[in-house]
Amino acid sequence: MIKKGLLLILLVGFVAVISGLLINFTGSNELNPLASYYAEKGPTEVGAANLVTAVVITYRGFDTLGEVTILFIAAAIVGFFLKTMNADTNRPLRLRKTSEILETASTLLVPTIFMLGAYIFVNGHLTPGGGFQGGAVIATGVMMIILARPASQFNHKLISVLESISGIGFVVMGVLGLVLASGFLNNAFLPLGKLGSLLSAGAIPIIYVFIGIKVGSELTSILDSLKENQNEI
Amino acid sequence: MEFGIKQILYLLLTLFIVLNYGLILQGIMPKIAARVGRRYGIRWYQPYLDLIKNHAKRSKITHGVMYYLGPVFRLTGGIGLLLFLPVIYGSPVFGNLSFAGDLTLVLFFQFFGVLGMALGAGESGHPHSAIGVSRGLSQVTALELPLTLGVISIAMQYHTLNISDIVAAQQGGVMNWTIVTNPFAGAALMLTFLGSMGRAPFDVVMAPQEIPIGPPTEYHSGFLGVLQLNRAIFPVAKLILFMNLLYGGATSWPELFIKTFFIYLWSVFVGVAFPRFRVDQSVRWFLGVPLLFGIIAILLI
Amino acid sequence: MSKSDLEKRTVMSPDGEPIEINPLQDYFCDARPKVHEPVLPIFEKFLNWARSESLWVLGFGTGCGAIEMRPLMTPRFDAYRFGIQWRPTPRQSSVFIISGYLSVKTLKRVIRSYEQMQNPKFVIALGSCTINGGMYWDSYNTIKRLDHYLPVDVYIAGCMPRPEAILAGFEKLKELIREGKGEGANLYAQNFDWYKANQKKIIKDWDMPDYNW
Amino acid sequence: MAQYLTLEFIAMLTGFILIIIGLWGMITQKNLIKLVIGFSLFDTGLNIVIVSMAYVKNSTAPIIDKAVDVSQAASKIADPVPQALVLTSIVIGLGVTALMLAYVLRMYREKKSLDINSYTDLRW
Amino acid sequence: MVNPIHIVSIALGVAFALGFLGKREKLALGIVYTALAVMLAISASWLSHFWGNVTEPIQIFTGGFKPPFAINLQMGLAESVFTLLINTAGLLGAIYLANELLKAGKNMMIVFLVLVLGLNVMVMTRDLFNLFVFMEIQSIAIAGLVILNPDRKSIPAGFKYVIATGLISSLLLLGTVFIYYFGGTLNIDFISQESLLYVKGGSVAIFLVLLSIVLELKPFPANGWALDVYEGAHPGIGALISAASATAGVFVLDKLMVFGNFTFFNAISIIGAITFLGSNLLGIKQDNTRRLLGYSSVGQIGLIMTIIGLKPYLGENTKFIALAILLSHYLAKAGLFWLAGMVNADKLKDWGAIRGHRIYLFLMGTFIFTLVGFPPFPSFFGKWQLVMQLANNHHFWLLAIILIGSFFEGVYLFRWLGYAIKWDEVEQNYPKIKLNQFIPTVIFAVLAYALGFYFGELSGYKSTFIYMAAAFIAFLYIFDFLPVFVKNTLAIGAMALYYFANQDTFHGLTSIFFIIFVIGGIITLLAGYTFKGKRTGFYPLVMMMFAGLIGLLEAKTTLEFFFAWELMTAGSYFLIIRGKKSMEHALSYILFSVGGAYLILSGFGIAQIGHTGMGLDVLKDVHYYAPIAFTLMAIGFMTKLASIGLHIWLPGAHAEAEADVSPMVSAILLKAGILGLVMLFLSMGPQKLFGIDVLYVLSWVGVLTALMGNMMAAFQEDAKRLLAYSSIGVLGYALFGLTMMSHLGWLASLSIVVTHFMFKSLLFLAIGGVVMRTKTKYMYQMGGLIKQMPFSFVSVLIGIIVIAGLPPLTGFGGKWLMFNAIMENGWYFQAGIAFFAGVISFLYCFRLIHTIFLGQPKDELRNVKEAPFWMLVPQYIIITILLVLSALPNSMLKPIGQILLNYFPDGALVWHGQLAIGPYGYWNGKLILAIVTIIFLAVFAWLYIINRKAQKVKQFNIVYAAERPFRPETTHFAYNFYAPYQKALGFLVAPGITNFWDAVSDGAHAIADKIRSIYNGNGQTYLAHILGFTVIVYILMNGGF
Repeated sequence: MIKKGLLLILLVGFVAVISGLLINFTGSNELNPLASYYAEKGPTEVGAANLVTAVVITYRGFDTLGEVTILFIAAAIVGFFLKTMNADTNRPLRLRKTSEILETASTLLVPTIFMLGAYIFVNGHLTPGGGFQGGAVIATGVMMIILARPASQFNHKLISVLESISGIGFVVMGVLGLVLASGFLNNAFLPLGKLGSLLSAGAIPIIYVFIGIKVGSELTSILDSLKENQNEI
Repeated sequence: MEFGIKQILYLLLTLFIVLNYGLILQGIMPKIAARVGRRYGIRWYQPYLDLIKNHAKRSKITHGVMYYLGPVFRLTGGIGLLLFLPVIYGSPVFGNLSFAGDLTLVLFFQFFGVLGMALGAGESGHPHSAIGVSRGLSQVTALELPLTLGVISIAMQYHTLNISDIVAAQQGGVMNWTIVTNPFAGAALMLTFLGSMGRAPFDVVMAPQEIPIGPPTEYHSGFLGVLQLNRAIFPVAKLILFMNLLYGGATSWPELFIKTFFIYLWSVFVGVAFPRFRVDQSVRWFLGVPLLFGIIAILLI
Repeated sequence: MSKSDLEKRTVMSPDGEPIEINPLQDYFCDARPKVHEPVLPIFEKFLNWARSESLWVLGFGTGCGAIEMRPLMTPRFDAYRFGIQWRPTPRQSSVFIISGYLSVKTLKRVIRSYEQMQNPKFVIALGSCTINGGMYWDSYNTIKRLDHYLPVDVYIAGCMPRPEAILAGFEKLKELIREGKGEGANLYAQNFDWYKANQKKIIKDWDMPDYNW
Repeated sequence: MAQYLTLEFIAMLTGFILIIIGLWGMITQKNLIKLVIGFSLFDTGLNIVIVSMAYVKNSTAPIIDKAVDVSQAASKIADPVPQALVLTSIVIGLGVTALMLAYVLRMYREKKSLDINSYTDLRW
Repeated sequence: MVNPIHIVSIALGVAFALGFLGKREKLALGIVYTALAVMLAISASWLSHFWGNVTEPIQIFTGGFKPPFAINLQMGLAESVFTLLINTAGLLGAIYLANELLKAGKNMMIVFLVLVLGLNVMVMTRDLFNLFVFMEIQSIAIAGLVILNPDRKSIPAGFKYVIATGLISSLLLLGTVFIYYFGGTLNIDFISQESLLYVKGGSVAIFLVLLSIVLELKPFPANGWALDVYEGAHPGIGALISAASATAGVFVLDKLMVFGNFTFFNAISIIGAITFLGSNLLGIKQDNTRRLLGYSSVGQIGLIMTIIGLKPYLGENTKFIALAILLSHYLAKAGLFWLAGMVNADKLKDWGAIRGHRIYLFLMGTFIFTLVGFPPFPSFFGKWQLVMQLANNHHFWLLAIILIGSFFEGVYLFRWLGYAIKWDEVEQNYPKIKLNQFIPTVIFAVLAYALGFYFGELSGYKSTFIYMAAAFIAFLYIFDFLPVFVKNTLAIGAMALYYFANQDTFHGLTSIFFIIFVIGGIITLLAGYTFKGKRTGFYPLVMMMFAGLIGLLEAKTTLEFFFAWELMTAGSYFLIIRGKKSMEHALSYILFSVGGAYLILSGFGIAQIGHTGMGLDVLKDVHYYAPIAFTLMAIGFMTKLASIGLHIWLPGAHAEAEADVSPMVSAILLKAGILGLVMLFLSMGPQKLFGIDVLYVLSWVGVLTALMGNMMAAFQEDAKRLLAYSSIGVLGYALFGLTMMSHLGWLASLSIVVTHFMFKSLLFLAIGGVVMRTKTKYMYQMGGLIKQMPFSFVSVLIGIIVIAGLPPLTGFGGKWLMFNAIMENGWYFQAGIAFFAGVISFLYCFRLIHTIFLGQPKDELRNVKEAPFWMLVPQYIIITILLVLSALPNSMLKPIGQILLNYFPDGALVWHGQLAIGPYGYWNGKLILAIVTIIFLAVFAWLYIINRKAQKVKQFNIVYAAERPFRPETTHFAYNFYAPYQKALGFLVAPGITNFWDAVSDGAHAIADKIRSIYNGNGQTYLAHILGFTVIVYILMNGGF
C-alpha cells in the first residue's frame, strides 16, 4: 500500500511536469509557416493532392523509410524470437474449432478486404490513406483468415520475398530520386502529372504500393509468428 | 692536528689510567654495595685477579667467527668511546681524539660495541644470550628518548655539540655546572644514566637468576677477559661523558676520579635500594618520569 | 628432551632433497679433551696465585649439601672476601662443588657441567656420600665414590659439613692450587678413557657425546 | 477558462488522461499483459495528443480537392505535419507492442508466470 | 565522395535483400560484412575529406528539399568521426559475433545491420523527429539483439529494456511534438531556443527531449534496465551497446544541447558526475564481470555527460577532452566486453583461469589501463585536460567527485586485473583463440596505443626520451623469447648508454636522482643474471618503471611529469604483482598510487590556474589556493613515500615482490616520492594552510613515520617485511629532513636518500638471496646461516651498521647532519622522536641479522648454498661504494652541499679535508674510520694472542643448565623477539591505520551494497525510477513545478 502511495505521488509529480505542456496548449488559429509552405508549395513541388502523403512520402520520406524499417526489424525479431521458441517444441498445434459463419464470411470478405487495402494504398496520394493504412487493412484480411482457418499455413518464402522486393523497391526509389532528381526519396524523377489524377505525384504511388505490400506482408508475418505460438499459452 | 708517536703514547697512558681506575672502581663499588648488606665484600683488587685468571685459562672454545669478533667489537667500542671524549679539560694531551667528532659521535658510538657484542652473543647460539640482547636493546632504546631530549637541551643551552666547549662553558665553580643551570636536563640525564649502567633496577639484561647472565653466557676464558677489560673502560668513559656534560668536566686526573666516583656511586646507591624491573616495566618507566624531565628541559631552554 | 630427539632422522631441504640428521654427531663436537701443560714455572706460580684467589664457583646444588653453601654468601661467612664468587654458567666457573650424594641421574648432569668448564678447573666434594656413599652406601641409585668419575681436588668430610668447614676446604684448595697441584682437568684428560669407562658403567642410557665441550 | 473549452483542448486533455492511465498501468500492474496494455494506452494517448495538435480552428483535411483549392489551401487546411508524424508514431508503437508481446510470450514460456516479480534474476 | 545517404541505402538495401537468400546464411553474413565495410569506407572517406581541412559540413537533403521543409542529414568532421567509430565497432563487432550470427540466422543479421544504420543516422540527422525514429530503431534493434542467445538471463533483461526504452522514447516523442507545436519546426538548426523557453510549455518540451536523451544514456540511478542488458546480453552485444550505441547517444546529446540554456548544462554535468560517482561506487561491490563492465560503461558515459554539461566552461577544450575520454571508453569497453566473451568467466575470480597467458593479459591490461586513464592512452590526456580546465574554472567539487569516481573505478578494475593475473584458486584454462574474436580485440588494443600517441601529440606532449624508451620496451616485449642473459645485458646496456649520453645533462638536485635511478638501476639489474630461463615479461616492465623514473627527471612540464609518474606506477605495479602472493598487495599499491596520483593531479590543476603554460615552473608562482595545492601534492608524493597513514600498501608490496624487484621498488622507486617533494618544496616553499605551517605538520608526519616504521619493523617475523617497514622509517627521516627547508636539513635528507638507496638495495638483495635459498621469508625458520652464507652475512652486517647510523660507516653522516640541522632549526621534540626512532632501528637490525645468520642452524637449511654469484656482485659493488664513502664522506656530501648552495646559500658545512664543521658540531669521517679500524685491529690482535687455540665446537655445545637443547627449532630464540617491548610499547603500533583503511573500504562496500539494493531486478521499479528521475530532475532544475 505504501508502495502504491509512493507511486501515486510519483505519478502526480509526473502529471505536474507534463501539465506544463497541457496548460500552454491553446490550439492554433492558423498554420505555422512550415505547414503553410507545405500547403502552398506541396501541390506543385510534389504533385500529391493529399498533403499528408506529400509530407509522409517526400518531405519526411526519410522518416517513413525508418518507420518501415522499424516494422521490418520488429517482424524480423518477432520471427526469430518465436521461431527459436518453436524449434524446440514438436508438439502438434491444438486448434480451436471455428464457427461456420466465420468461415463462410471470411471466404466472402477476405478478397474484398484485400482489394480495399490495395485501393487504399494505390490512392494514397489522392485520398485519405496510403501504404500503411492499406497494408494494415490487408493485414486485417490475414487476421480474418487466421481466425477463420487456424490450420492454414502461409507461405513464409513468399512473404519474405514480398517483404524484400517491396523494401528494396522503396530504397531503389529513394536512390533513383537521388540520382535522377534533386535528392534521396525525391519523387520528381517521374513526371508529376496532373494534380488529383491517379498517375500523378511522380513516384509516390509506386512507393506507396511498395509500402503497402511491405506493411501488409510484415504485419502478416508478425501475426503468423504470434499465431504459431497460440497453443503455448 | 699533528699525530705522532707521542700522541699515541698519551692515548695509551689515558687508556692505562682509565683501565686501572675502572678496575679499582669495579672492586670498590661492589664492596660498597656489600657494606649495605653488612658484608665485607670482595677485596678492592679482586677485579685484577679475575682479569688475570680469565686470561690465564688454558682451554677455550669458539662458536664461530662472529663469536670470536664479538668481544673485539665490544672492547673497540669501549676504547673508542673513551678516546673520542676529551678526558681532561684544557689538557692538549688528554683531549685524546676528541677532534674527530662531537657529542653526536659519542652518543652513537656507544652502540658500536653493543651491536658487536650482541652479534657475538648471537652466534654462540645460546637462547639466553639472545634473550639478554633482546632485553638489553629494548631497554637501551627506551632510555634514548629522554637522553636525547636532555642532550639537546644541553646542546642548545651552550649552542654547541662540541664536548670541550660544553665543558668550557661550565668552568668557574659549581654554580656554572649544567646540573645546576639546567637541572631538568640534568635530571633526565642522570635517570637515564641509571639505565645505561646496567645496575638494579635495570639489570634484567644480565639477570643471573633467570637467564644465567644474558649475552655473555657462553663467553669464557680470554673472551671474558677482553670483555672484562671493556667492563672496566666503558663505564668510566660513560662516567666521563656525564661528568663533562653535567658536572663541569675535570681539569685534572684527581678531579676526574672524584667526580666520576660520585657519579658512579649514584647508580650504586639506587641499585642497592631498589629491586629489579622487568623489561617492559623499565621501558615504561623511562618513557615516564625521565621523559617528563626531558620535555621540561626542552621547554625551558 | 626426549630420547627420540637423538635418533637419526631425515628432513627435507628447501629444494626438496632429503638430509640425513644424526643428532649426536651433527650437533655436538666429538673432539677429545686435551692436556694443557703449564707454562714456565715462574709465570705459572703467579697465575696459580691469581687462580687461587679468584675462585668462581658454579652455582649447581647437586645434593643436600647445597643448603650449606648458601650461608657462605651471607654476612656471617661472606666467602666473597676470600675471592670466592658464584657464577651462573659453567663456562666461566673454575670450581665445581659436589654438594653431597649424587644419584646416577644427577651424575650425568654433573659430568656434562664439569666438562663444559674450562681448564684449569677444580672439584670440591662435600660430605661422606661423595667419599664412600655415606648413608646411601647400599642404594641402587647413588654413586659411592666420586673420584671414580671425576678428579676430585678436595674432599670435605661431614654429613653435612658446616659452612666453616667448607671455607676451610676452600683454603685447602687454594693451597693446592698455589702448589700447582690443582691439575684435575689435565688428570681427567690423561685418564679420559678410564673415567669414561667408569661413567658409562654406571650410566646406562648414555645419550651424549663422550666429551661435552 | 473559456480558452480550455475548445475541441482541440478537450481532445488533448483526453490524450493526456490516457497517457496518465497508461502510465499508472505500467507502473502498478504486475501482470505482464496488463503492463503491455498500459503501454498501449500510453501510446494511444500520445497519438491523440499529436493528432489534436494538428487541428487548426475551422479547418479541414489537408487534401487538395474540390473543397479545397490550391490557392486557398494555406488558410483552409489543418496542419499536415502532425498527421504525418502520428502515422509514424502509430507504426512505431505497433512495432514496439509486437515486440513486447513476443517477449511476454517467451517469458511465459520460460517460467510459466506472468507476474513481473518472477523475473528478477538479474539485479544489483 | 560517396554521398553519405548511401550508408542508409546500402544498409537498408542489403537488409531488405537478405530475404531473397533463403537459408544461405553464410552468404548472407558475407553480404552483411560487405555492407558494413562499405559503410565504414564511406565514413572513412569523409573523415579523410574533412581531416585537416576547415570545410563546412555538407548537407544531404532528403526528399530533395531544403530544410526546414525536409529532413536533412549532415556530414561534417564530427559526424564523420562518429560514424566511423560506429561503423568500425559495427564491422568488428559483427566479425566478432560471426558464429552467433550464423547460428541465429539472417533475421538477426538484419537487425544487426539496421542497428548500425540507426546509429549512423542518429549521428547524421538534423531533424528531431527523424532522430526519434532512428533512436527507436536503435532501441528495438538492441532489444532484438539482446536475445541473440535467448536464455533465462537475456530474455527478462531484454523485456526490461523494451519497456524502459518504450517509456523513454514516449517521453521523447511527447517532447518532440510539443517542440513542433511551440517552435513550429522540427529541424534542429531552425528551432530557436529563445522562443521555446519563452513559454513554459516550450521549456517543458525541451526538458522532456533532453531528459529522455539523458535517460537513454543510462544515468544513475535510473539505469537498472541497462545494467541488466549488459549482464544478460551476449558480450559481443554488450560491446556494441557500450561502444557504438553510447557513442551515438553522446553525440546526440551534444547535438541537442543547443536547445538547453545554462541550467540544462549544469544539470547535465551534475547528473553525469553523480552517475560517474554512483555507478563506480556500486561497481566495487560487483563480482559479475559483465555487470561490472555495465557499471563501468554507465560511469564512463556519465563522465562524458559531465564534460558535455561543462561545455560553457570548457569551451574549445570540450572536444578534446570528451573525445579523448569517449575514445578510451569506446576502445576499452568494447575490448573488455569482447575479452569477457572469449574468456567466458562469469565471476571476477574466475578470470584467474587466464593467469599466465601473456596475450590475454596484455590485452586486458591495455584496456584496463586505458579505462583508468594511465598513459599513454587517450583518457590520460583527456583526464589531464579535464582536471586542468575544471581547476581553471574553480569547479573543485566536480573535480573531487570525478577523481573519487575514477578512484572507485580503479578499485574494481584493478581488483579484476589482479584476479586475472594472480588468482590461483581456479584452474588454469586458456580459451582457444578464435581469430574472428581475437583480431577485433587486438585491433582495438593497438588503436588504444595509436590514439594515445595521437592525443599526446595534440596536448603538446613531446618527450623523445619516452618515445625511445617506449620503443625499447616494445622491442623487449617482442623479443621476450630471448634468454634472460641477453635481455638483462640489453637492459643494462640501454641504461648505461643512457647514462653516458646524458651524464652532463642533469645539474642540480636532479643529478642526484639521476645517479640513483640510473646507476642504481644498473646495479640492481645485475642481480638479474641470477635467473635462468626467459623471465617472461620482466624486462619490459622493469624498463617501463625506469623509463617512468627517468621521465620524471626529463620532465619539463607538469604534464610530462605526471605522464612519467603514471608510467612508473604502472610498471612497478606489474613488477610487484609478479611476486608469489602479491595480488592483494599489488592492489593496495596501485590504489594508493592512483589515489596519490589524483591528489598530485589536482594539485597541478590548482597550481596552474591563471597560467598559460604548463611548465614545471608554474609551481613557483601559484596564483590561487597555493597552500591547498601544496598540501594536495605533498600528500600525493607522500603516498609514494609511504608516510604514516598512507603506508599500509608498502610492506606487503615490497615484501612479496621477487628477490631483485624488492630492491628496485624499495631502494629506487620510493625515491620518486622524494624527488616530487624536493621539486615541490623548492618551488612552493613553506605554505600556511588555515594558519598552520604545512611543513611543520609534515615534519611531525616525518618523525612519526620514522618512529612507527622502525617500531613496526622491530615486530616483524618476515624478513622482507621488516626491511619494507624499515624503508618506511628511513623515508620518514628523509621527509623530516626536507621539511626543515635548510641547507643542513636537506643535506641530511639527501644523504639519507642516497645511502638508503645503497643499504636498502644491499639488504634486500642479501635477504633476497637468502630467501631464494631457504624458500622462506620467516626469520624464525632460519638461523645460523653465517656458516653457509658468509658473504651474505657480511652484506647484511655492513647494511645494518649503515642503517643504524653507527660510526664509523657512512650512515652516521646522515645522523650527524640531521642532529645539526635540527639544532639549527629548533625542532627539538621532533629531534627527540627522530633519535628515539633511530635507536629503535637497532632493534630490527639486530633481529634481522641475529635470527637469520646467528643462533641455531636449522636441520633443513644445513646444506643451503651461498646466495647466487650474481646476487652478490651488486651487493659487493655497493659495499665498496659504502666503504669509500665512509672513508671519504666529503666525496658525497661536498657535491651535494655545492648543489644545495644554489637553493640554500646559508648554513653550509665547512670542509677541511674530510673534517666537516657544522654550526654546532664537527665530524671527521675518515679519521673516525681510521681510529676505529686501528683500535679494532689492536684489540683483535690482543685477543688472538691470548686465544689462538680455541676448540671449534658445534651448535649444541652450549651450556644449558646441565641439560642439552632439544632441537634447533626450540633453541633458536627468534619468534616474537621483542615480546617485552611489544608489551610495553606495542600499543603504539596497534594496527590503527590498517583498521582505519579497512573501515574505509568496508564502509564503501557497505554503502555500495545498500545503494545497489535499489536495483531490485523488477522492471516495473525501473520504470518508476525513470519517472522519479524525471520528476526529481525537473524539480531541482526549476526549483519547483
